[in-house]
Amino acid sequence: MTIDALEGVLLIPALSAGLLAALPGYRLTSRLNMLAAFLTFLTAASLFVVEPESGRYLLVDDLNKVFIVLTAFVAFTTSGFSASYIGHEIETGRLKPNHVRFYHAMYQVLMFAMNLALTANNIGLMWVAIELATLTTVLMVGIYRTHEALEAAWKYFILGSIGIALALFGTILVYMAARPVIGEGPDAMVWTILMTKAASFDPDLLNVAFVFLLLGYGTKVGLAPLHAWLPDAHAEGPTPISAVLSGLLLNVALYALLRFKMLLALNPVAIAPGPLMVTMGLISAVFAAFMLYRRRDIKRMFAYSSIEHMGIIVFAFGMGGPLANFAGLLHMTMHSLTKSAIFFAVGHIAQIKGTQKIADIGGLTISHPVLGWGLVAGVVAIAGLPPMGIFMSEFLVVSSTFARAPWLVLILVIAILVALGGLFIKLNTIAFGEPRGSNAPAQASYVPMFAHLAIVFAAGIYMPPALVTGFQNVARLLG
Amino acid sequence: MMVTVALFGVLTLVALAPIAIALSGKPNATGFVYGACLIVTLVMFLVALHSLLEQPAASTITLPLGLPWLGAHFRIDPLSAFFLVVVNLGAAAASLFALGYGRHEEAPQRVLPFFPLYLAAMNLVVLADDAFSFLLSWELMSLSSWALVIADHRRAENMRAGYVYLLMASFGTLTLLLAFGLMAGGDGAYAFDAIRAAHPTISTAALVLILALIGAGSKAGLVPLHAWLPLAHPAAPSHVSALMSGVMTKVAVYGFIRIAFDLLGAPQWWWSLVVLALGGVTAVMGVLYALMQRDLKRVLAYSTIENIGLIFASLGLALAFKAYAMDVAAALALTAALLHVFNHSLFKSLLFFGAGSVLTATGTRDMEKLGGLIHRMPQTAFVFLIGCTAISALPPLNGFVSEWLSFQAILLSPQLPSWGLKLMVPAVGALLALSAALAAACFVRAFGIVFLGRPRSSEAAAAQETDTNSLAAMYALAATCLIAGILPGIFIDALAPVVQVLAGARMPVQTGAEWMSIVPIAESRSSYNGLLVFAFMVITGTATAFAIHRFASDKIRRGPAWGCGYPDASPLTQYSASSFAQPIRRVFGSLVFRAREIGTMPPPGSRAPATLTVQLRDLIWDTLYAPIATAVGNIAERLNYLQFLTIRSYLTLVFAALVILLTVLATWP
Amino acid sequence: MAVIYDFALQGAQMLLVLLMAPLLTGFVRKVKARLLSRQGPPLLQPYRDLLRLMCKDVVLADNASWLFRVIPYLVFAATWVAASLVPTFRSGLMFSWTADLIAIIAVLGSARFFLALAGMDAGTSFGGIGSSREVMISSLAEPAMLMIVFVIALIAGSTQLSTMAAFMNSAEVGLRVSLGLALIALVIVAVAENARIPVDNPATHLELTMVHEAMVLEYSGRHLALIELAASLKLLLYVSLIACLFAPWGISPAIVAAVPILIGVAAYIGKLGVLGAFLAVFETAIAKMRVFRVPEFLGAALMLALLATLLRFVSRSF
Amino acid sequence: MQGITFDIAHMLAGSLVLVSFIQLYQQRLSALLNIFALHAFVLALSVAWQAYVQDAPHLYITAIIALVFKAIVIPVALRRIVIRLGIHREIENVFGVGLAMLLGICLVALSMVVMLRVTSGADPLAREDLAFALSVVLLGMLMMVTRRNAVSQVVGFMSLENGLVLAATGAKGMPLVVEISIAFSVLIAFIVIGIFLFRIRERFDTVDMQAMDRFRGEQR
Repeated sequence: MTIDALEGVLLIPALSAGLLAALPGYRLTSRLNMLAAFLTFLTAASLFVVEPESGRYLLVDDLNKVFIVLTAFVAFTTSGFSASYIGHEIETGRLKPNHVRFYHAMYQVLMFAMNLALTANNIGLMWVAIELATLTTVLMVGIYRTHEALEAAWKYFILGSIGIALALFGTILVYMAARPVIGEGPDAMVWTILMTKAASFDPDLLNVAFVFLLLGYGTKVGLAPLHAWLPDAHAEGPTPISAVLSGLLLNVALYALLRFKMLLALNPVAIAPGPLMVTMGLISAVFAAFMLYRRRDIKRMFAYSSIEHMGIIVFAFGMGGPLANFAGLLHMTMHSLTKSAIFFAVGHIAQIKGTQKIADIGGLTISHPVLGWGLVAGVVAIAGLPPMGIFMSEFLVVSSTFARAPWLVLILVIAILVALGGLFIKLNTIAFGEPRGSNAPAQASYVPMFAHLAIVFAAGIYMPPALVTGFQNVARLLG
Repeated sequence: MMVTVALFGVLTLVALAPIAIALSGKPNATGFVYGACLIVTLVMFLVALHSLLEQPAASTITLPLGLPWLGAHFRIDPLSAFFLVVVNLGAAAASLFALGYGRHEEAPQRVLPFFPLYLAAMNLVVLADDAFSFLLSWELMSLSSWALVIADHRRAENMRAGYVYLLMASFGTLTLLLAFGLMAGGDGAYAFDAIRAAHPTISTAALVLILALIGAGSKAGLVPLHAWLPLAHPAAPSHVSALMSGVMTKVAVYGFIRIAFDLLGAPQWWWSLVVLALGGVTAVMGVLYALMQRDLKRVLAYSTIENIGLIFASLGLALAFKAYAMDVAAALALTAALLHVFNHSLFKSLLFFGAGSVLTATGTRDMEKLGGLIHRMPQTAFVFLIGCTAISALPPLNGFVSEWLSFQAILLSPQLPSWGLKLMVPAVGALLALSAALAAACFVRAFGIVFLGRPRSSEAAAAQETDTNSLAAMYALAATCLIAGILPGIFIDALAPVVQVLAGARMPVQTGAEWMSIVPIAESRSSYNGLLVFAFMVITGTATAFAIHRFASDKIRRGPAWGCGYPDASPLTQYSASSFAQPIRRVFGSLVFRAREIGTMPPPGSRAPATLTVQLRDLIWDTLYAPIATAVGNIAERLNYLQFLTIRSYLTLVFAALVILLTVLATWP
Repeated sequence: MAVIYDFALQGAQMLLVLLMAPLLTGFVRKVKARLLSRQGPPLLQPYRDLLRLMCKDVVLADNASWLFRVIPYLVFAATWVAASLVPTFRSGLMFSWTADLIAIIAVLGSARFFLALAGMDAGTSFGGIGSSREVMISSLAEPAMLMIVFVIALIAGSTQLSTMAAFMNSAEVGLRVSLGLALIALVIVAVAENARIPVDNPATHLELTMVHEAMVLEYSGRHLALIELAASLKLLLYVSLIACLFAPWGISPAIVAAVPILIGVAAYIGKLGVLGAFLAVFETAIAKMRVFRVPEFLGAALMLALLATLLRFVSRSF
Repeated sequence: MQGITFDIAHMLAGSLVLVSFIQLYQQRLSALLNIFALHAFVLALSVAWQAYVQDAPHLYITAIIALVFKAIVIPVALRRIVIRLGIHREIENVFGVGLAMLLGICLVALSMVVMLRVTSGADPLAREDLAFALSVVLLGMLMMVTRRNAVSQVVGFMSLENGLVLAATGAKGMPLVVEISIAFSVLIAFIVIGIFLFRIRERFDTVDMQAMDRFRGEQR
């Protein structure tokens, strides 16, 4: 029996999760964690070279290839960051060795779950995978066992469960819509079959289903007003998990939404999911942009920035059209890379300064120039300033949709501007001015952070044609 | 071909940034980076000059960068060639100046990497031939200059200046982005060629123009979008201030010209009303603000706003003429605008260099602490004086020429068919005349307080003449100012290809006129000869001096100045910058600034000092910017409650969202 | 031959204005004195004063810089050049196209710019007070002047003084409201520019009220002589300007003939006399105003000129 | 025959909605737990009936899971927790029972409108079932939203899940994987909630969420 790449990206994390749960010692396990993530990444990258056949349970197409490779890559770099981060946590005693064993196992379980969600060719299986990913991250968020961490995990858990329930209801409804056409049985939940028959589904049922799916998976995406878990979960969990949450889990939920959007787009009678997504996207972007101003916790601030960007991405996909969809995909990719890079920086900063309070952090470009300028570069990128990739995607989103919906785009532009103001008002105190807080030298690897930033920078100027073709295919698929 | 060379130059500049980072901390880094910048920009200046004068056909290139399916388009046509000349001349002068000035920098590693990047970005804006490359370079220009503005980040006001700057710059970029979005349409035809080929509807074109005016205007400093400019320009190191004021605002003007004259096609007549009105108001407001400042560099920054107003007024006039197909008149107005672009880039850079030298020598930009520097820094004083004369639009220097051309264009306004414009243009002319007179007042004040009189502080008394590199840069600019002032015909003729492309006509060839006069329309109508005015003044002046010294007296005695009978008057009894501005403040200030003077006079016999407090309010800030800031703060405060809800309340939100969406579905038609 | 003739005429004009300027000043003083029932100084007194000052030593303030010593020559040269470019007895002189009316005003602006700087050089409060008030006055007078130029130029279709004079001499002009307004405005500006009553008093040295005199307080000897001469030239310039624009009769056209030139010279001297007398009467009849009334005075000129530009469409031959 | 099967299914689903209403009405924790047991019991009946009607034996498993876990194990366990932690017996409501009931009726009406409108093409059994299931889901959420006490919120969440199970079983031929996943999710939900309740007992003195909200992470 041969194992193709698609099964590989599932098996490697699953097996290594078991292995890591059994092994002691953080040095070894963190290396193993990296190794597993690297192998997964290699396997995922091979998807571009050899595309396996989509089976009954697993599927691969242009859309999820992008997501899988991105997930595997960020998961790999994050594991690298995590290694140095966890080392520091052990030294300072915030984490106990047995926690670390649990942590690494969970890390691989999370990767397994995300990859499963991305590769599943079944709406039920995808749902299960996303729930698994959610529950895993709940446990990771609560790992510090502080009041705040527990409260954040609890909030995440409750809101996440509601999302689980709503998404399941939506999934059932999709099945109900598909059943009269495809017939009873598992076939009515298989993506590849659903897509071919979507045109004849009951449109009204699809509409209701999409409402539930939007709210259910939208909770995971972090759309306002379903976002409440997100800032706290980012702020209180270990920083590698914040990076994975912002960089990956939100994407995975978004992926699910996009799949369903594609389904609805194929049905001519169903209300286009566009208006709903555009509304939610705009609300999220505007809301999160204003929330940046009163933040006192550095990680929570960037969590809100993630909400804002998710809003922009959902807006772009909601508007539709080849350019906006392309922009949405690009924005999503760039946001994943940039935001995780920022969280890498923030993780080191919080460890050096021993605090996440913005008021206690200052003048980083003097005290820790590399870290400080890295953060500045990250914030510049995330604020949509050139020459970083997010500039390109925001350029495309705004310019391609303004002629169609001027007022909506105007709101979006205001949100972008307000968010920029919020980010830089905080960056000014963090990175510039007189240094504040501890001046301990940083003992961290900056490779993951700068690797991400370099990619984001390069993408802002030059995108390889292969990637572009892939994105364009996906954009066309998304309608 | 030309564009390839120019792009190679840009690439070299970009490559200097990482080199500068690598060199940080090395003692010779400053010299290396600025020297390299100087060489590169000089080469690019020559390239641009060559393409402007030799007029080879527009040179284009498409690189596989930027938007993947579009590529990055670059192009040198006469318009971009002219602005490349402006950019690189300013950049070369700034690099030369910085060879000396940069040595005094506290933290060169915060300036050196961004300086070449900034130069590269400005060049790229002018070279760009598609919307994406244009906006990317535009925003990169903002970003790199932001980094330069906050180079001295320990001072809170610099950080604030940088913050306001970045916000306004992004605001402008986003507005331009919207404009390009409209022009390119939903299909993303971002190449300028495609935009030119598309014919927008009248309303779309009007919207684009407004957006472009806001976007480019906010970068250029049009009132009321100028608020960032007087904060940011002075905060940067002086050679950067010179570039920001002298060159970057011109790049913004380029953006507006490119959109309004080139990409949008035929203008509507009423566009010009908006541009003219904004230009006139900007000119007067800018110089009035300038008169009220006591920070030397801020005076210069506000004066930039005034000059931008002049340029935009001329551009508005050109738009008006173009809308009615009066091509020759449009050519005159456009020439006036472009020539002023060039002139202003010269003397504003010169003045900022002078201010930088003063800052280095005395450590302060506060005019109330300066004075008497003409004794300590005679050469700086001399070139600064030339700059002051030029910017005050006084013959025989270059500022007057462009202003004179603007007035000549205004005098053609009776030929316009529109009554609105017929009545509006002379009023704008009055505003321009007022601003020119006030500019002269402003620079009498600036030069008089800083360089003349007696030193008002010990730092000013101990000032030293600045270094040779700085002086060389300033002398070069001053000489160019003089040449452009006395031989304007050459410069007007050099602008002809640009004007020909944009306005469809050009001004008559000037270099053929006798005695190098400039004759915009016909000699019986108007003419001006800077060379002769200069020559007459020099000849009569020296002849008189010679005659008097030879035949009457040439003896000089020194004595104390008349002090009203008080011995040893302190230098502080001199007229200060604020007291110099007092008459004008009384005339205009109560209206424009709500100026109030509160004097307290101690009772007779008391030895307490009498005090006079002047309160000025920046009405534009108070009525436009402060409310926005407050509103954002308020909204943020209100929304912030959402961070502190109970889980149950969050559930309620989710629940409410669900119920609302279901209700929407249930009621969907 | 024609070139030499042209040169000679241009030189004659330069000499004429230079020589006539102190005479005009003396004449105005004399008339004023007579109006006040005083004997007054002799007509030639200004010449004597100038000669006397020329030969005196210069006493420089301790703090005065090189600029302070250059400025008198600069101011004098600029004013003289400007005055020579205004048509007096003959239009279309050889270098009349060197500067049109806008440029002439700007050249005067240069002179004032440097004079104001000179006021600030000595480092006393007097110079400062004079300079700051001078620039305040000029900041209103200059736009008013330019608006006047606009009015006439918009009507005459030119800013070239010779063309303008020819146009004003033609039947095409007619009576126009806007020209009347422009004339009033021009008179106001001329009064202010020349520091005459009611804006300033050339005869006073009462410190708090003076403007021009405060500015040049530190000047002495030949420097002072040049500045006084420049002031006289400036007065002459404005009077010539009014004469050339609003009473262009008798100015010789640009032809090679002796008689019209002689008529032109005679007419010019006559016009100077009449206008000088008017000025003297005006100055005697009015009191000097407070400094901060001046902006209103000049603002009125600006408004009149602006009104004139707007009204120029209203009446073609009213 | 078709009529009777339909009527019975309809009746069972309808009674589930009714029990949800009774839950909304409860003021005391112990009574609430009893009613929840009843809720789960009715669900089990309904699922069993569906298994019978659809001739899908695997649904019996779901019915048994519902009966054993939800109707017996969980209520017992929760009661123990309540007693051991000494949680206040009275349930704090956000607003009065009357208003809550009124809102509940509105929600039921909404779900009827939404569901009856959209599934006109589907078979009536599934359509009725879906309408009731949506009602149960919405009522469960309403309970979570209107109760301040953690245990009753957990009960609300579980009755919401009951609604999901009802919907899933109503969807004829839906693969088994779904039922199992529901069971799993409930199980995991319970376990994790249990863990959390323990932790919360360790760290907080009460399970009332308002008290926990003091630790909001970011002080105002």
